[in-house]
Amino acid sequence: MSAIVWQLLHALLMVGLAPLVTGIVRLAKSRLQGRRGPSPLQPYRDLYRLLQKEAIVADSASWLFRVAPYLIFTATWTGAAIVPAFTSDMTLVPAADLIALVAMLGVARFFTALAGMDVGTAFGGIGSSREMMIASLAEPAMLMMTFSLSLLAGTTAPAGIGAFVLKGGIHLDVSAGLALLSLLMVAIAENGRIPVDNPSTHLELTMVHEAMVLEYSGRHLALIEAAGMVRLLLYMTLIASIFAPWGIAQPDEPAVFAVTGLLLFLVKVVLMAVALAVFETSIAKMRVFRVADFLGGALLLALLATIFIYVSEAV
Amino acid sequence: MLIAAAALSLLVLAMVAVVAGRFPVVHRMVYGATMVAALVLTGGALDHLTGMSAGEAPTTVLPIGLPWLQAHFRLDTLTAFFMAMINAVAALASLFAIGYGTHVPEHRRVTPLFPLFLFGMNMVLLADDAFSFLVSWEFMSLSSWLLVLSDHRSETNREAARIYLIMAVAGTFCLLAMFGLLSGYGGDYTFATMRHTELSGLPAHLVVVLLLFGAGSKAGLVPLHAWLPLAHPAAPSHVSALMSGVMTKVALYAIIRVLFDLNGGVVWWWGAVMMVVGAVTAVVGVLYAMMQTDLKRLLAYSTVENVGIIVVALGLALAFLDSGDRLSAALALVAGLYHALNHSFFKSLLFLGAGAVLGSTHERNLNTLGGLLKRMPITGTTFLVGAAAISALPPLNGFVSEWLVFQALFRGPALPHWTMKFGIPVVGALLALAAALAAACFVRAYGIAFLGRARSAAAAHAVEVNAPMRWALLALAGICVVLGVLPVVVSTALAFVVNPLIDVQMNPAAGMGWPWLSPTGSVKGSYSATVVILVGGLLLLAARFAVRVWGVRKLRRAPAWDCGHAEDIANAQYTADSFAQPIRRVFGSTLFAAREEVEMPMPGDMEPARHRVIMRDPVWDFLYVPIGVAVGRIADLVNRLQFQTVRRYLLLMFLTLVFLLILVAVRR
Amino acid sequence: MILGLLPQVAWILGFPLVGALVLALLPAWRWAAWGNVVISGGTLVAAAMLLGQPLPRPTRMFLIDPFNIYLVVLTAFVAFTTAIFSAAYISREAKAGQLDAKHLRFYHGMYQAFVFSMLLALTANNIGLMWVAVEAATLTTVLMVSLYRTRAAIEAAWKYFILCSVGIGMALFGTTLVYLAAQPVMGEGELAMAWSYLVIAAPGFQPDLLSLAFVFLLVGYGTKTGLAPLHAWLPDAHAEGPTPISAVLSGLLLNVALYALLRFKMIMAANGQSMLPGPLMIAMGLSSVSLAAFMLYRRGDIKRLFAYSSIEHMGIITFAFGIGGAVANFAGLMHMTMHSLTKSAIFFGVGIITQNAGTKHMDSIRGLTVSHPALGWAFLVAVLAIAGLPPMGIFMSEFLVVSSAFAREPLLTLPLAFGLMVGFGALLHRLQGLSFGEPLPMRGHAHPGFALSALALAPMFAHIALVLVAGLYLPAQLVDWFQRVAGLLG
Amino acid sequence: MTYEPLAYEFDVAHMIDAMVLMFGFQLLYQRRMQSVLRSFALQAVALAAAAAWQAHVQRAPHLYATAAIALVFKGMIVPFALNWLVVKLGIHRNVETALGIGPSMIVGVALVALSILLVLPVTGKATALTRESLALAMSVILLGMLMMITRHNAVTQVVGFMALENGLILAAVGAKGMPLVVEISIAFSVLVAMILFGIFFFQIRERFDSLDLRYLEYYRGDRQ
Repeated sequence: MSAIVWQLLHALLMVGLAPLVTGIVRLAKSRLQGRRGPSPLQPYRDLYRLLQKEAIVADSASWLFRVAPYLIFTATWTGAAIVPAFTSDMTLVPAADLIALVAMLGVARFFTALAGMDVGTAFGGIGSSREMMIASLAEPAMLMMTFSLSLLAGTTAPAGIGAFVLKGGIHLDVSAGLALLSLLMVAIAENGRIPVDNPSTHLELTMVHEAMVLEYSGRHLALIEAAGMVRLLLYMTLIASIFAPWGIAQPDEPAVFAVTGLLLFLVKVVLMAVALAVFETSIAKMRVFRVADFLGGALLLALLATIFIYVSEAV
Repeated sequence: MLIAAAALSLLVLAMVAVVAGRFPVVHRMVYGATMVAALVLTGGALDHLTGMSAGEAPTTVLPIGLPWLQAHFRLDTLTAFFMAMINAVAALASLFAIGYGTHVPEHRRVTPLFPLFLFGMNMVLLADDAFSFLVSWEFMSLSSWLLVLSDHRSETNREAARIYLIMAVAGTFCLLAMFGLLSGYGGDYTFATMRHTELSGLPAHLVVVLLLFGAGSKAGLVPLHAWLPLAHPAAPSHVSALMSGVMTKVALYAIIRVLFDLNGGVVWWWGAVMMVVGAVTAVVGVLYAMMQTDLKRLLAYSTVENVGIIVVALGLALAFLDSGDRLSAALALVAGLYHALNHSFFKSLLFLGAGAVLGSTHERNLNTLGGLLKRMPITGTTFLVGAAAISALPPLNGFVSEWLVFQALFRGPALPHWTMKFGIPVVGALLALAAALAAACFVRAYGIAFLGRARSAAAAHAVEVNAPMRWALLALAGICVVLGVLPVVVSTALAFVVNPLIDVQMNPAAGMGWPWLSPTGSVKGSYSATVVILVGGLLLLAARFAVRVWGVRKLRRAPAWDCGHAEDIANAQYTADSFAQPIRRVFGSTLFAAREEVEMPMPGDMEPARHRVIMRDPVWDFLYVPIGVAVGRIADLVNRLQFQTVRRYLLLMFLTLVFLLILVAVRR
Repeated sequence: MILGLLPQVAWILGFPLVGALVLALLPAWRWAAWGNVVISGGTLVAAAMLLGQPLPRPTRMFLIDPFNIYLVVLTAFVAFTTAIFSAAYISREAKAGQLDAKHLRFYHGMYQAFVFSMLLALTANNIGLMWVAVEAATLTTVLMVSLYRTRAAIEAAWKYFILCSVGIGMALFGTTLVYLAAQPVMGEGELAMAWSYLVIAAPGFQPDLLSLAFVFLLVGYGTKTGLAPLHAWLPDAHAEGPTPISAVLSGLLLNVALYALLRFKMIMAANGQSMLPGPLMIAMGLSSVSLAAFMLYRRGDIKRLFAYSSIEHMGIITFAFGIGGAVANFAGLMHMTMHSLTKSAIFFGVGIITQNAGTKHMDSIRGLTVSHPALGWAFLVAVLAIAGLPPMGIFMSEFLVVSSAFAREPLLTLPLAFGLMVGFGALLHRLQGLSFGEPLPMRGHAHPGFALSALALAPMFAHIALVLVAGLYLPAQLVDWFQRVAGLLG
Repeated sequence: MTYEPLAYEFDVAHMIDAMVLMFGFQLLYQRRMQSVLRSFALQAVALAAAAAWQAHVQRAPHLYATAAIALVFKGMIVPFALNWLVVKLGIHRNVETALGIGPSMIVGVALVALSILLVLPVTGKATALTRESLALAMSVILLGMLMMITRHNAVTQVVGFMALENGLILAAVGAKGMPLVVEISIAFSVLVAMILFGIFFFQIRERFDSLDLRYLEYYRGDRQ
């Protein structure tokens, strides 16, 4: 029973918190760049404004174009609902492990890319093809990361891994470090952050994600934007729940722990947001075809992580 | 009995189609009857699967074939599973063909062979001795060869058919030698005796190698896949669906039958070899697919990829079997069978979809299609389901089997052998890569063909296909969804199929019971499509509700914006080639030596600038072409013998005689 | 009587012998053609009589045993069907003015003489008599190969004659050597040349002499069997003669020559300590298969193509007997039977095709399944059968050869399988070219009309039907014979 | 009743056989058509002598028939017929060799050595024919074949073929009590051979002016 309640709270939290996190990142970035920047609540306003606008759909678009935003948002949200943020006592925790999580983000990407091509414009195509190229390397990296973690913790479920870490299963470990590194790289790529992509650009040559959603407007755009924000938060949560699971309440622990866990979670998220901002401002966007090398590196790191486990086992 | 009747009725149908082929209605009737027969066969097989708990596998012996051997046929669970799968697909393909059959070029050459082809496949599954197995096997190859040849006026089809049959026969020779080894030098070719004779050492290894060559070439393992992307598209689409969706499975059946049933012992590196081959096949196959612009050929290559995934699963099962971890072996095998099942459904769905597109636009080239989703809503939607399923997206069936494969793979490092410990992560990486690329590949295929704007008049005036075809597509799409949403049910059934091969009863929901698919215990990771889709649906409604509440409902149709560059030329869209470009640069430049050439016209003249992509196929360049050249050279060399004088021929004879005499002289 | 002529054999040999004389004198070729059919029919009936009754005791000159009984029937049968086909074929040739009455009289007379000599060779118990018969068969066919009197025909016949006469000489010497080996054990006279006695007394023979003899016999009869590198006469003789003759050459004569060789192999096997013929036969078989396989690629002339395929199949059979053992020998015997049925069927088809197309050049023939459905599909099936695809009989024998040989001699079987593959590639290439694609215009004789074309097609269908049935079901009696002979062959 | 011949009878037999072989060498050695035919006739005569001697030794009168056949057909008719052909068809008189005289002699010697090597292990008792005669006969056969393959001209090839058959007969007559059927067949083969050759020559003459086989191979089997 409590599981369902926590689950609902968690799901709502994910959606409710996501714009704020994005806002914090933006704020931090503009501060770092010496601007005052908008308030962290700005994303909420943006979303609301978009919802108020009428949606314009290109003549050449099919029904898919209109359905896609809902699917994208839902898929991302469902994914987010799985990763424990402050308690792992949730209905959905056993319903999907990391592999399934990757796949759900895959669903979102699949429809984003299709939507990008639906209108039949050049930019949509650019976006989709680049997005799929990036994904074709990011997903394997993610899965390999899962692989090495499952070797360490003996499970593919994020909650399970977290629990394992809490039990002190993973001390400071080479393979864990490598896995974390590759996860970070993947997260950057998947959220279209600098240096892979620039969320705030509309420059034809560089943009990837933006190119796909170019044709969207009104509520559809709102959904897609929201989905993006949720995805960012999702990755932060994931990293937190796997590599810094401290404070996440376990099923067998009393409910109070969940509250402390929530507070801790907020702290973690804010920290990560700031870190992301710092990273983004300190690095330059790379050419599209360098991304392949970047993610290939991620994949390799994940692979190394797995190999290193044997090394540590062997000794 | 029922099964036999249905199988024989297929032969009769072929006769009917030959005799009365000139009336279109006959073709519809034949396909209809084929569907019924296939349904009966499916039913029989399923009934056997469900009622199989007690009874032994019934064996029939017919007084044909080798005189001292006779023809043995047997229906055990493995056979029943494959029969159910094959005939189910075949039934829907025939349903499709009721509407499609008479639109095929040279359809009078197609209809009679369709039932024969199905008959051959069923016989392969039922055969219980090497002779009838190979006869049926070749029967299958021959009928499909003629089907590939049906549109025989095109040179390319003839070429494809030729290569196909040559490789098929080569494969048969391998299997022939293999059975020779399995049966020992006894001349008793029944599978029963093969089960009892335990091979070991070199013969056993040889068996596996020959099997991988023989059945592997049929299944399309790299580098023996060369015929597949030529032959499958050349056949009419409802036949391609069978060839790609089902015939490859028959080949896999052969592999399973021999490795897990007949060949007795296991050696770890067989599994290793299969995994490596499978992984390479998967990646290479999907990369090929990514580069194709011909829709049906793209699908054929993706078949290669999926076969690779299945073979990896089989190899993994072997490896576990060798290490004695039967439960994991069962898991891997279940994963493989599950993927085989899924693939046969969504691949036939996709091929039939391609057939529908071909039927109403007469175009197979992606760059001439576009915007079909609006013109052909049913076809477009079902194809979307197929594409999503093959890209392993939850909650569809493709994902479940992929999930199982990875679950099995993640237990690989438990294997004792170090090659495995280090190899399996790499295999896993390759599989993951293949999966991701598959998604990219089908986004491309679907996006170019069904979305955007029509790139040709044919595509612009396409119309939705007729009822039988629509129903076939819908049914297949439905099956894909069901197989995805009820993973526990399906994999329980599969565990039951696997049981006699590995003799361990695996419980797919070991962890937490229905509907949580958790074959390896609750802690090791679980997946519940049922719950996920439920929650997903709720969240979708929630999102919809939120938008309703806070948003406005207004919606305006307008010309595309496209950063203001929008112009109404369909050619300005991304084409299949341009979509593939990033991945081609990343992966293809080394593997396919892919280059891009731009021809700029001289200043002043009017012709457009041209952009060409040049790719080379390593398999052909380094394997098949050299063989062909070598044969040609030798043929030329030998051919000189035809043009000698009588005296020289006498000389030859004389030398032979003297040589033999010397032989006799020195032998003492 | 002195020759110890068996009554059954008397009938079998009498029909063709008398027929030869009658037909040689009969002026009207139309009558001769039908007479040919009737006489062959009579021979077939006489041969079929053998099947019912128990095997007669062999005399010094003649014997009927499990080995030759079915070959006799087979020969009579193919001779009969070929006679029917030739009736249709000849009438078209004559209408087109290719052959005149004189040549036709000669042709029919020789046809029967040829059949006679083959049957004689098969039924002879005396190895000398067998030799005479085989040689007679050569001479008659030489005359028929040169029937068209074209430059090519004459050269082919000349080649054929010279090479086979030399071969025959070798065979005679081999026979003499066998007699020399036998004489000390069995005393002088005919007894020492009667096979059925030789095979019993064989263990006492001098092994070295036998090995020597076998070499000469292999070269001698091997030449007539068309084993590479002694095959040179075969393709041209097949290509230049009238097609019915090509059919009987491939279908029957080669079998007879091989039969003669096998009789001696039995003696070797019975003797035991002489040099085993197996390796020699395997070597010859492999060389034939591989040479023919590659030769097939450069053939433009349809009749030569199938002549080379005959060489290939003779190679397979020789290989099988070389491997030896119950299964392989069974396969060899089966293959002999199936090959003669299938190959003659193919040559029937080839005859009609060349007459329709007016050319033997395959590049100018295309799309037969479209232009002549019945002929085209039947031809397709026949060629697939010869290529060893199921459910035809040849598949069964190839299955047995390869699988049993691979279990024993993998290294020797690889080249065989490879050769078969290569040959298959060539055949398939040509087959697709002939049967499919947009048909080309036919510049041959005028269309014969329904009756005649049906007459021409009937034998082909009959053969294909038989091969198909044999591929699925073999009568127990035949199997029994095969197995007994396989035992004797060692 | 079987009769064991005396030693000297063997020696005589061997002597005659050796003469046959010698003429075989002479055939190889000749450069002119006429002399080739002459030495062929001589070989035939020697053969006839061998046959007659065997008839005498073995008390086998039917062998006299063989001797007669050999003498009449091969010793007289064949040489005359061939000679007539040479004249009638205006074949140039000297032999065209593919392999020089000297080398072919050497090869011939090697062949004789081979046949001796082959018959060595055959123990004398076990055969109806002594080792020597067997070796000699075999060498005659091989020499005949050698002649066929080292001479271009059709007539010389025919001669070579005949020489080969002489070897066969030599073996046959030596074989004790070999049934008549063989001799008949040989005679018959010679007869038919002659007839056929005649037919061929006429047909060939209809089309070509020369008998040289090189013209006959004008037709290249299967031109692509």
